[in-house]
Amino acid sequence: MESNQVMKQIKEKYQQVEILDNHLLVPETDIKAVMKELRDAYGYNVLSNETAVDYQEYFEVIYNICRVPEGDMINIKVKIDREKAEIPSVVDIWPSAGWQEREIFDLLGIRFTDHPDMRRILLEDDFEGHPLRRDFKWVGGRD
Amino acid sequence: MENLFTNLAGSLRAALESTGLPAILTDTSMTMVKLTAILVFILLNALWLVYMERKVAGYIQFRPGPNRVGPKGLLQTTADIGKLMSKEVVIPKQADKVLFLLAPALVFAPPLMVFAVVPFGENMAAIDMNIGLFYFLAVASLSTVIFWMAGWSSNNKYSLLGGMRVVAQMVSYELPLVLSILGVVMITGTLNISEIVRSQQGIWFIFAQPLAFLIFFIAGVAECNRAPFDLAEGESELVAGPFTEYSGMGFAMFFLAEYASALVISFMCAILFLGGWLAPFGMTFIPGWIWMFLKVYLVMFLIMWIRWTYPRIRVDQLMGFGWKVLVPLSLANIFVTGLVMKIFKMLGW
Amino acid sequence: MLKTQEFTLNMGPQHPATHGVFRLLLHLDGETVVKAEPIMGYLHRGIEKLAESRTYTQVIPYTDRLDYLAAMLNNLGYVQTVEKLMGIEVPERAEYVRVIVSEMSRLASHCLATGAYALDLGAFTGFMFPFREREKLMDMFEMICGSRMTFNYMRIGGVADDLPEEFYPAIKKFLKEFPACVDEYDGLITGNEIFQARTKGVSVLSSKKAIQYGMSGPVLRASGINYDLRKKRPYGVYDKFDFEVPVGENGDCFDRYNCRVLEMRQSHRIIEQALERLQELPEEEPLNAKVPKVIKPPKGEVYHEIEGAKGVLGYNVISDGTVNPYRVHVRRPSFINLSLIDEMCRGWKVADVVAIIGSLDIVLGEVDC
Amino acid sequence: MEVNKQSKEQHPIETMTDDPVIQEQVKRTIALAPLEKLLNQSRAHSIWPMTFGLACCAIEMMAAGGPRFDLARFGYEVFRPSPRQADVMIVAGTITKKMAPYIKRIYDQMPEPKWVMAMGSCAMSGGPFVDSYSVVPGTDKLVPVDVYVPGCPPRPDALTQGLLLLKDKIRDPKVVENEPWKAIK
Repeated sequence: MESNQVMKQIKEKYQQVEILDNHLLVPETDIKAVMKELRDAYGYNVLSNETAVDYQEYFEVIYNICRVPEGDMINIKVKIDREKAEIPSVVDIWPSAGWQEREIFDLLGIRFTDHPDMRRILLEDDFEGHPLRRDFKWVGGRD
Repeated sequence: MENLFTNLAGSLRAALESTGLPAILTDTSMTMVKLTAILVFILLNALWLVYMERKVAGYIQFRPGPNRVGPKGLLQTTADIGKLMSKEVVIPKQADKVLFLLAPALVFAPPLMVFAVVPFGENMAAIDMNIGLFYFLAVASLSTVIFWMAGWSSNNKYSLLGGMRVVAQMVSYELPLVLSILGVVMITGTLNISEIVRSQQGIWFIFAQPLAFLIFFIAGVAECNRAPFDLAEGESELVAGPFTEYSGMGFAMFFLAEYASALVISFMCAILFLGGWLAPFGMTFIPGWIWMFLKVYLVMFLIMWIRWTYPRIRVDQLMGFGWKVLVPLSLANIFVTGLVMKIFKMLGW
Repeated sequence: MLKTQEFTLNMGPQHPATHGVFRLLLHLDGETVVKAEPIMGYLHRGIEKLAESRTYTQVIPYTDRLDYLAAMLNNLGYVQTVEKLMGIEVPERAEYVRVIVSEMSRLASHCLATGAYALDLGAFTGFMFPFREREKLMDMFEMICGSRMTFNYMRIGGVADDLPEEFYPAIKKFLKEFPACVDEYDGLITGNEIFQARTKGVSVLSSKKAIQYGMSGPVLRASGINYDLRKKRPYGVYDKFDFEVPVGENGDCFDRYNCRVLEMRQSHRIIEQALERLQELPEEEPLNAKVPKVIKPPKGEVYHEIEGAKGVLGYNVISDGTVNPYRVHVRRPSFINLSLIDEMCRGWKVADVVAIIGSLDIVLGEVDC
Repeated sequence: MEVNKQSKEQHPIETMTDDPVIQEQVKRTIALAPLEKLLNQSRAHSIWPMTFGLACCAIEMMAAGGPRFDLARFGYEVFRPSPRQADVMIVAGTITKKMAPYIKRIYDQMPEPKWVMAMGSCAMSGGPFVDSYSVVPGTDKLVPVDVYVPGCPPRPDALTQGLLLLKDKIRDPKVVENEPWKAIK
């Protein structure tokens, strides 16, 4: 099934989902249900990429999931509140999210609830701040 | 030429006796001279072998190897040893200091002791012992303890793992080593090393006992911790095994001892299976001790060749190979040897 | 009473076999691994943050330094993403040049992976043989762009420069010699009894697990899944080439290694074909699309994946309409392939840990970003 | 208590430091000066680097040991994985803040005499990552550096050149004053 049709079907089932030009915008509350649906009913079996962006007013978590070995891909986005940066983890659906969510937490400070091991992954444990946030201030090494 | 060294020793003894020293003193000083000669011989050989190894490795890998220090890079290892001698000796705070320092001091002892009974040519053994072979086996296995001392006293986990591997490996490979020699001993009926060489006049034992040679060679390579059995040092997994914490001269001793023990194994291979100083094809115009060296270096080259070709075996595979393949094979070899000997006797050959 | 005690062994960050500054905290029972705790980030250089303050073209050199073993592929992934964002058509000639250099990069990366794997298992000579061929590749890269490893050759809309005259005889000579060299690796490394004993059946990764954990590249294909983006979602001109995707059967260390060796032969085929087509094209054809001097992609966002040397390499570029990218995220295959390391190591010996890390072929520049 | 220590026979080192260990070491070094010359010759010809790669430059370091550039010619191919047996630490790659303490520690673990080489622009000054929040801009912020090899990454020949410069430096510390790099064209 083409990814466009999948997006339409998901839209029919979950009213709050919006279809933007090439991705689905899913509300935070529905994300796990949509993900499960995509995996179990449509065979999207790999979470290829997960990342997040800081849009200053809000965060956006991006999921790129695809079907292996067919290879078609669907992009999903979730907007979350910047003050209360929390979103349910999808580790139980796609184990590959484990490290990627840790990385997002490390660099952007988005906390994934129900993640089994929510620690920093790249930076030291005592690093202050989250560097990929737009308001992160640091001193470079230029003399 | 053939008796160059024996003549030298003879004239030295004559000179000593002419000074009117008591016989006991003459004997003692002669033994001392011989042992010193052996020590110098081993050290020079170890130095040369390190250089040779690097050259051999180089040519196997399309590169020239050391060629800048001295003519053709011959002084490379000398420079290395000079540097290592002057390097700071670090003793880790948590180490067992006595054992830590004792291990590198002792590591040269077993190969040195073995060489006391090794004949370098006809009548060229420092001590021609009746039970020379037995002595070799007894002394050679001592090095296990020294490696374990080094591994344990460093108080480093890599060293400990390396030390444990050494013990397991050496103890398991001791057995096939001994059993493979038994075939030779059965044929010759002696434990005297020189006698064993002499009894190879008719046929070298590599042809009479090919399986025993193979087992002896493999177990020997494993005994001196050379690749593919260099698990103890295992650079890519255990950093440097028991030597991880050793710096300077301590490390140099282990470094050279590896070659000394490889030399021991090559000598034993040449003596037990390749006819020692006996000349092949009746080419007796070349002195026996040169033949001996040629054979030893042939085996040495073989060991190096293997090292630079094979990957490292895993510890459980190593043990399995030792106990499940080599030991039964060497037992079978003894059985077959005995059977054939019996048949030959019955046929009256 | 006798009892055993677990102890921890710290492997890395300075360890000869962790391929860089990766650290593995091993919990051992004797020599058997009970648990392996990966700790990384020792090479975290903040490339994603730096990209935010660079222009689109300035980001290209940073991508070189992600997976520095196959830098051309990283270039390719990034420029294609930006091209997608801006809707640029790349001239055909440039596409073929891109294919040639990126497959060469794949060869260089696999050569190193093969050699380093042999070194991990203790075969020093096995390390030297592929390095010899890698040097020839490096020479050709030097002809093309003046650098041996960090190329910065691709540009948004094409490539920096034409292939030089002396490149053609060099690559032809290389292509002629290379199959024999791979045969040599097969003889020295692949066919070696001890090598096979060390790798066959070690740390089997089932296809189900591999998919669950999002593995890609040779690691996934070794588990028996035919997933190569060059075939499944062709980008550039990859749909015009005739090549096969080597697939493993057992998903053990040997298959992961062997997939790379087989892939080298396929890359060789692709280069041959691309070179042929490139020489058929008229020389006057441009190497760059018409791209404005100041690159300002329209507001928007693109996620694009290519088949890198280590696996699926994805770039997520978000533009806010200015000269600097708003956000660049890289989906690094090594990072995701590594995430199963704990489970893969459990129950194996210390020596196998080295073999397992080597078979995953990680590059720390990419893992830590 | 011992006021007399400030006497005429005071060794210059005693004005610099009160540490008896350092004082003794320096005095011993001076007593060994003639031998030291000979030893320096051997040190200069047997610089064993440590297997310690940080990033891209490490690959060029491997290539330098490879068949084409072959550091073995000079006897420098013995890459020791354990810092205890190494003479020179080639810092090959970007130093991050997370890695910095380990570099310091590994340097401390090496036995004297030891040298440090900063390979590549990252190790020299932070290179292209100088602006980053997690990068230490230069090895000299952590440990003293003897030779800098520029490049990103430096070619293996450049690394060889760096090691040869280090050789000259070991043989004759004065060589630094003569600025040999100016002679290299």
